[in-house]
Amino acid sequence: MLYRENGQFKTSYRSDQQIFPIAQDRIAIGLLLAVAFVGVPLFASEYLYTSILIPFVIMSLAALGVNVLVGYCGQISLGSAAFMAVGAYGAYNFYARIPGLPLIPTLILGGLCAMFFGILFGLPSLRVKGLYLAVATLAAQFFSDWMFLRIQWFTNDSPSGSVSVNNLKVLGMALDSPMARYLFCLSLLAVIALLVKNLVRGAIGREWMAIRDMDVAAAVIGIRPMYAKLSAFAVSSFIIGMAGALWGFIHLGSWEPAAFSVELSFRLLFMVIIGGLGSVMGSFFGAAFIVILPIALSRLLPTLGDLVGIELSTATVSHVELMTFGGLIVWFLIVEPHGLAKLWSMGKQKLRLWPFPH
Amino acid sequence: MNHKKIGDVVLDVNNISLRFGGVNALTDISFDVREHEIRSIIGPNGAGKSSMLNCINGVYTPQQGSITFRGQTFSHMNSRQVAEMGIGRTFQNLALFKGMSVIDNIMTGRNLKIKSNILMQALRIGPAEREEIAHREFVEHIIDFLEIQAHRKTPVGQLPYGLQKRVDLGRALAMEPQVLLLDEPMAGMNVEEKQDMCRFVLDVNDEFGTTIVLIEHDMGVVMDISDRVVVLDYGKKIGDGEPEAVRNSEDVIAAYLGTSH
Amino acid sequence: MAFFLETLIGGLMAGMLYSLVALGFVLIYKASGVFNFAQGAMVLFAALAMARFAEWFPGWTGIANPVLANIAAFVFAGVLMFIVAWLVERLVLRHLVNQEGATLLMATLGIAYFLEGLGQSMFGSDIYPIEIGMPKDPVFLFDKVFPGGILVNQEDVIAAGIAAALVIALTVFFQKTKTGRALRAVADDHQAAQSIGIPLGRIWVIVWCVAGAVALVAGMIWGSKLGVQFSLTTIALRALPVVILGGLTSVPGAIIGGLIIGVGEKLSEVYLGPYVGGGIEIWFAYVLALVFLLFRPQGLFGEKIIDRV
Amino acid sequence: MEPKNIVLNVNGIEVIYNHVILVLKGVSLQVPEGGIVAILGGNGAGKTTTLRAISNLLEGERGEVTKGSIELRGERIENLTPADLVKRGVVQVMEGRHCFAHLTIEENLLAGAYTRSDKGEIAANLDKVYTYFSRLKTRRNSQAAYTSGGEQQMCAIGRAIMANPSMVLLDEPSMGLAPQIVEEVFNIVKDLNAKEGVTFLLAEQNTNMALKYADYGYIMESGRVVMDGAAADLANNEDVKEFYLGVGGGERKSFKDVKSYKRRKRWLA
Amino acid sequence: QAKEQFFPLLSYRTGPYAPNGTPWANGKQDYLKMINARDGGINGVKLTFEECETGYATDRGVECYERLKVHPGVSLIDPQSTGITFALTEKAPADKIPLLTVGYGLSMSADGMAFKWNFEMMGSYWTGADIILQSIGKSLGGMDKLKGKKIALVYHDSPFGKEPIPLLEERAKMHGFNLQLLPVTAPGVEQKATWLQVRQSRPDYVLLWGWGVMNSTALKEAQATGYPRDKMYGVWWAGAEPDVRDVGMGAKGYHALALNGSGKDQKVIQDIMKYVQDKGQGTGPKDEVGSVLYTRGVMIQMLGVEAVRRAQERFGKGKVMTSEQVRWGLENLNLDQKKIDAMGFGGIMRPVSTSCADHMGSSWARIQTWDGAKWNIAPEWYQADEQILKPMVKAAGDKYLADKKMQRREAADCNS
Ligand SMILES: Nc1ncnc2c1ncn2[C@@H]1O[C@H](COP(=O)(O)OP(=O)(O)OP(=O)(O)O)[C@@H](O)[C@H]1O
Ligand SMILES: Nc1ncnc2c1ncn2[C@@H]1O[C@H](COP(=O)(O)OP(=O)(O)OP(=O)(O)O)[C@@H](O)[C@H]1O
Ligand SMILES: [Mg+2]
Ligand SMILES: [Mg+2]
Repeated sequence: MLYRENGQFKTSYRSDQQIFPIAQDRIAIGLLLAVAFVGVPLFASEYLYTSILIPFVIMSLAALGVNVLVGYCGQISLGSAAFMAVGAYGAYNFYARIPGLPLIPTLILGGLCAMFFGILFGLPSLRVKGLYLAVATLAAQFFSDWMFLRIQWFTNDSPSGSVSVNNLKVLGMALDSPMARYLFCLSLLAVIALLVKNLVRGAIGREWMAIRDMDVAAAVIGIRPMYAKLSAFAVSSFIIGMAGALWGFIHLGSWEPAAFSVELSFRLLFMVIIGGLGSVMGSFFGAAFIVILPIALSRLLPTLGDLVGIELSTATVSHVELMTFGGLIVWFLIVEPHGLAKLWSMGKQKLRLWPFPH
Repeated sequence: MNHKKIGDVVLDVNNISLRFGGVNALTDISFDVREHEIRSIIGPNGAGKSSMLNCINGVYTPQQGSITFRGQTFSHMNSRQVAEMGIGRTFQNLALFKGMSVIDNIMTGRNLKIKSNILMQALRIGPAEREEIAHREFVEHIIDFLEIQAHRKTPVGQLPYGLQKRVDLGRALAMEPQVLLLDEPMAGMNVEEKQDMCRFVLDVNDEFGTTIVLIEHDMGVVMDISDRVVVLDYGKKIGDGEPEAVRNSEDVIAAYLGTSH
Repeated sequence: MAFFLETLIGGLMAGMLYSLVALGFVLIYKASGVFNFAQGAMVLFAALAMARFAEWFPGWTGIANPVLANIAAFVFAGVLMFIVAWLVERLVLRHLVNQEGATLLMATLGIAYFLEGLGQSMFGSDIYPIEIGMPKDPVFLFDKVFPGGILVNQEDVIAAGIAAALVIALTVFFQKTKTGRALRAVADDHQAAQSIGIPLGRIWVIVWCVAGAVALVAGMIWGSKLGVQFSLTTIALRALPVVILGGLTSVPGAIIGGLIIGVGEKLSEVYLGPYVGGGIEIWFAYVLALVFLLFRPQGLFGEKIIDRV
Repeated sequence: MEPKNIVLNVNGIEVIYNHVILVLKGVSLQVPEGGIVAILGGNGAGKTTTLRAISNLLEGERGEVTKGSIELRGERIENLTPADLVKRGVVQVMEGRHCFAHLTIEENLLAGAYTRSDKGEIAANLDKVYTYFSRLKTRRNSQAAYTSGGEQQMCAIGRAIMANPSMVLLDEPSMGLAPQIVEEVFNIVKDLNAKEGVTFLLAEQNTNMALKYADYGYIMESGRVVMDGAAADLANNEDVKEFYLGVGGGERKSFKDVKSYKRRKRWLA
Repeated sequence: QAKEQFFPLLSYRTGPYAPNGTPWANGKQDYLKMINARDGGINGVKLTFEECETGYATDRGVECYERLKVHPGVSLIDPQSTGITFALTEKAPADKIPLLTVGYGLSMSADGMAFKWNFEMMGSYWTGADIILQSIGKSLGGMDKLKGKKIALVYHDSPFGKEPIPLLEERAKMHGFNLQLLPVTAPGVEQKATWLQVRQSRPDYVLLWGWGVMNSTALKEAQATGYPRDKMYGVWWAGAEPDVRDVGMGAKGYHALALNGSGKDQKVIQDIMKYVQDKGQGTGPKDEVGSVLYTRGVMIQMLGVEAVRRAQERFGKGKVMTSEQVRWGLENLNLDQKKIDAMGFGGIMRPVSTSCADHMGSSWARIQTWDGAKWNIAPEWYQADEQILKPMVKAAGDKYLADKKMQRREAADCNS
């Protein structure tokens, strides 16, 4: 019975309201942060940084944003990539047009652009609900695709619509090594995750969830649907916008509107559903699943093929990859429809009872 | 038997009519509710009891009539205003927030009272944190009062029906309402549990002086605890008065109570 | 004027084809409450199966008659879609009874990925033609009235006819039969439907089969027009505004929605596009649908969204 | 128990939700042919779970029977689908109504007859339901979601009757019904039982009514059967009187007076 | 340690662009296999490769790049996508890996003084567009006849499709023709509105800047709206077998640029048949060998191999070259007609000779026409007009450098 809260009495509401009321959890999280900030840089290779860790960290951030809207407030959105795009192009415009603007304000300004865009496209949610809203949010997606391709001003008149940034500096330090970029993104993620956690366990978080679970009842106890929904759109698209700006600035360096296509919107939605709707932890799990699994599969499958003595062509590998990916999604949903985070907490619950089954 | 002080009229329902397509859910209903009293609404299924509460709450907009609350008259209420004025409510078909724990459900009842803004909440700096803890303390009192300490952190969806009804009540209480509208709070409970629920209702009424409007089908409960009873029958009011009087009214017996009572 | 009519007709015809895809969504949603994101993949899977079977048929049997090959391929593809439906029920839906919409939607996305991988590995990634003998060249009507006449594609007209027939048949099926009622019951509440003896498994196989058949027809028509390649799955995205505009639960809505969207997007692209640089039709379709939704949140013909306390 | 045929035999079942929450801890009960058996017990005792286990509706709740067996007329039924059970005549009325929201009342009722094919019989049965619940007839064309709580409850019961069952599992049939209708419902139960030999297993909170109409009763508490016996015996048992009938010590206590009266809290166990 | 020169192969064999991406990728692989089988590599250095599927998606492409660039003996990267090229243009200089983008990528990167690591050889979208206009002008009997004509550009709505626009606008100003821009949303399976607009404005010529399924769809829609196919000119990415095969006679008369020749009678193709395909080691099916895109793959890979060979000439024969040394090789290629004939590329291409300032090396192309069953290349070669291109390239490069706050290369840098 390693994992037990017995004997850990809470003597004040403050201590009961901590993010991790159980000591073992606190230790685990501390360790995790230590590994992420200190351990990883000790051994990670450039490939690990640029292809796995940085995308994972940025996508976690985006998934966190999506989770606020979809998981906590219950407004399914298929336009998340559009918010990322607005964040990225918004930040780009500030960066390119205001010489010497530091990176962090740039990212925040990008986030704010996305926030306004999000609120604008969140307005229909006051009337339109559920899947209707989900499909309607695609309007944001296709509009942004078009806007950044067609309106040259947004791309600083680059003839192809592709833009790029370089020589990024943060607080005077150049972000030229993958490790620096990783640590920068990770710090942002840690800070924002903490803020989001505070929000969702506070009053506004409860308003969002109330709207999600039963909007009529929520209205009766005095929650304004408009405020709750639009604030969720605002917070969510701000975070997604920041993530978009990071994706463009830090991960891609140079991007075109297609980098934020509808495909990405879908992937973001998968992340939160697979990870667990309404769970901060779930956003990380989901991002890990969606970012890492395809890469892992594309690297593993040929090796597996070799083991059983068949040489798989790249085409076959990518087909098998698609099939495995689809199959795994279904399999995880069957095992636990509420996502990996739920699986995790059930695991913890079992651990709590261990060695007894119930 | 009536030793508590019943005050003036706080809630006055005037000539309310509500139609849904061809269904006349309410026809020209008027009644009043006095401060501190327990006012019951009874009537057969589909009589329009829940619809009446929905009109008071601003969930439905009646085609005719008005509602006066503490001197202010409305013909169309907005849910938020109603809540701000201090009218709380429980629901017939459990309208709890399924994905949230018991504590969070009850905490949402406090949301009207939260002062800190979204940024302060995100940072959880001093005042926001203190506020949160103060509300939490209040909610713990309600939890104690309703005796659901053991289920604090359970997601409400997993609770048995009877306990969910208690949480529903808790959420309404958290609003510190002046008037509490209860829609069949005791349905699906056995006698023992009904007794508990009655105790809660009476305590609330007594200790906080909360005015209560109660819909209930258990005549034992209604007759025992209410001060006055309104009887609806298919949208029309067919009786209004003290429990004794209502119990003996011919109309009411025919339409609702049947002979066995 | 003549050109306006041409655009209108072009829009109507395109809309009819969107309707066919939209119909697949509506069917499955209406009958099981699942928003089936795999519909696009099903259309392609069916169409590819048909294209490739027709191509392989002479090799397998030695019969070189193209009509026979097409018929055989159609049947083969139909059987394949039946197998898909059966497997989907067996392996996926059966285990997700009574789950929330988001979970089911996600599961269909998983299915879509799977089909996309499977389809390409079985049938290849090239562009394959479907030759069912539809006329490709345009005809010009009313050339007495308008100079140059009005251009109409015979192919489109035939396709629209097929789509209309399919829709009428399905409307009748849903409104008038016992199975239709059972399907709607399942959509409302899986558990309650089970409790009164509606066999969910069988119902789902039926619905997915019907949706598969619709997908096959849609895929065949699109394929005959444009050839089949897996990227045609993106037409599913074109059909989504149609679905919500017409109403997720309405079969006739899929048709009306399709026509409105088809006409709306072609007119907007042709008449508005040039002023803003073009390429607006896809978002215009969504915005159009959104505008309608603001007035009727359940779509033009959808069932009212119920929220009651 | 009388030497009647046992239709349903539940033998020491254990039910776990979500792989971790153990709810039923070895429940056994028997239902004789043509009997009316009541399961009583407080909130959360596991009544609903027991009924779900029998009708195989646990899957959708992510619950499973991990121990014990359930036999219907000697046949093991744990692995049948709910639809198979309906074919064998076992229908459940679910707690909390579960009407098909978008279907009209009449369509709801007709959907209940899904397993039957004789149009004439179905029509006759529909008439029967309408005579039982006249309120439903007036509301027949409105969508179920827009009817009142009680009307929905009637609809759910009527829908089950439409399947022409030989055994009905009723979960809290009286909930939310006006007193007259409650009586009506129990009369219908009695009626069907007497005239058509339908067997009933009902979970009820309205102990008074349940014991009046049932032949036999089981009392459950936190996942176990704690007491069983003929209905009349139970009704006279002192504990039952006190906790379930509210007439402990002979007199019925007024609800007004419960205030000062604190009882043992067992349900918190 | 065996001596191995490594070629990362970014490719896409799934998705909307697979029909075109596949033969291209096959040609590249087969050429490497052939060199190993026939010559035992380059002066004894064996050629190795690994494919990585990008699906034509930028982020997947970047991942592939990161994965493969650390491989020992890495030489150069051909991203096979304009979008991925844009992203890698930022990364490659830091990693010191040259990008070989034959006939695609950033048109302005022909300027080697601005883009040290990009090698857009043999043609850019600007040269392509220029050549199409020249050929149209010629068929009309002179460029001045273009005056008052209406030319529509139907293009893939992406950086790839937008690249030719600046040149076309420049030429439109010069010759006084009307340019109509008609974007097609990627991947381009829905073009009804586009072709309705074509029907409305009835342009004299339609230029098709498509890729993947967009091309065949465009031809089918042109047929359905009755637009004459022989007034349509495609870029070289819209002029291969997969683009027209399933349209068949419907595409008869359609012209496209030919960046390279095709067919089975070239010696290099026969060598591939002999050393690779006939031994059962071919990457794709036999009948695809010698098709347009396959041959292009072969040609591109040959340029890569020759760059390594050239580098070896300077840095040591029989050694494994670093990617920096390969870059020098790319910058100092000199494949004259004799060498080309010797390698068996005689009917496929013209001589290429690169320099520090000119990374393109050749800006010639021909026009081919589909006769319903096969492509027929017209004999005359066109060269893009230097007078127009040079200033455009220079201006664009300057703007790029200014935006990036970077400097042009010094002349001295050319010797490194
Ligand atoms: N889906 C579920 N997941 C987890 N726990 C559940 C679930 N459903 C019920 N439970 C738990 O099982 C226990 C028994 O519940 P059940 O609904 O069977 O009680 P009941 O006797 O029917 O109560 P009531 O009279 O209130 O309806 C309860 O403690 C409840 O919390
Ligand atoms: N939103 C609505 N749309 C249509 N009809 C409605 C709506 N709400 C209520 N009704 C109808 O109005 C009538 C009154 O319903 P209400 O829910 O108020 O009854 P009730 O008195 O609460 O009954 P019960 O005791 O069964 O809960 C019913 O016939 C119901 O069908
Ligand atoms: Mg009611
Ligand atoms: Mg129960």
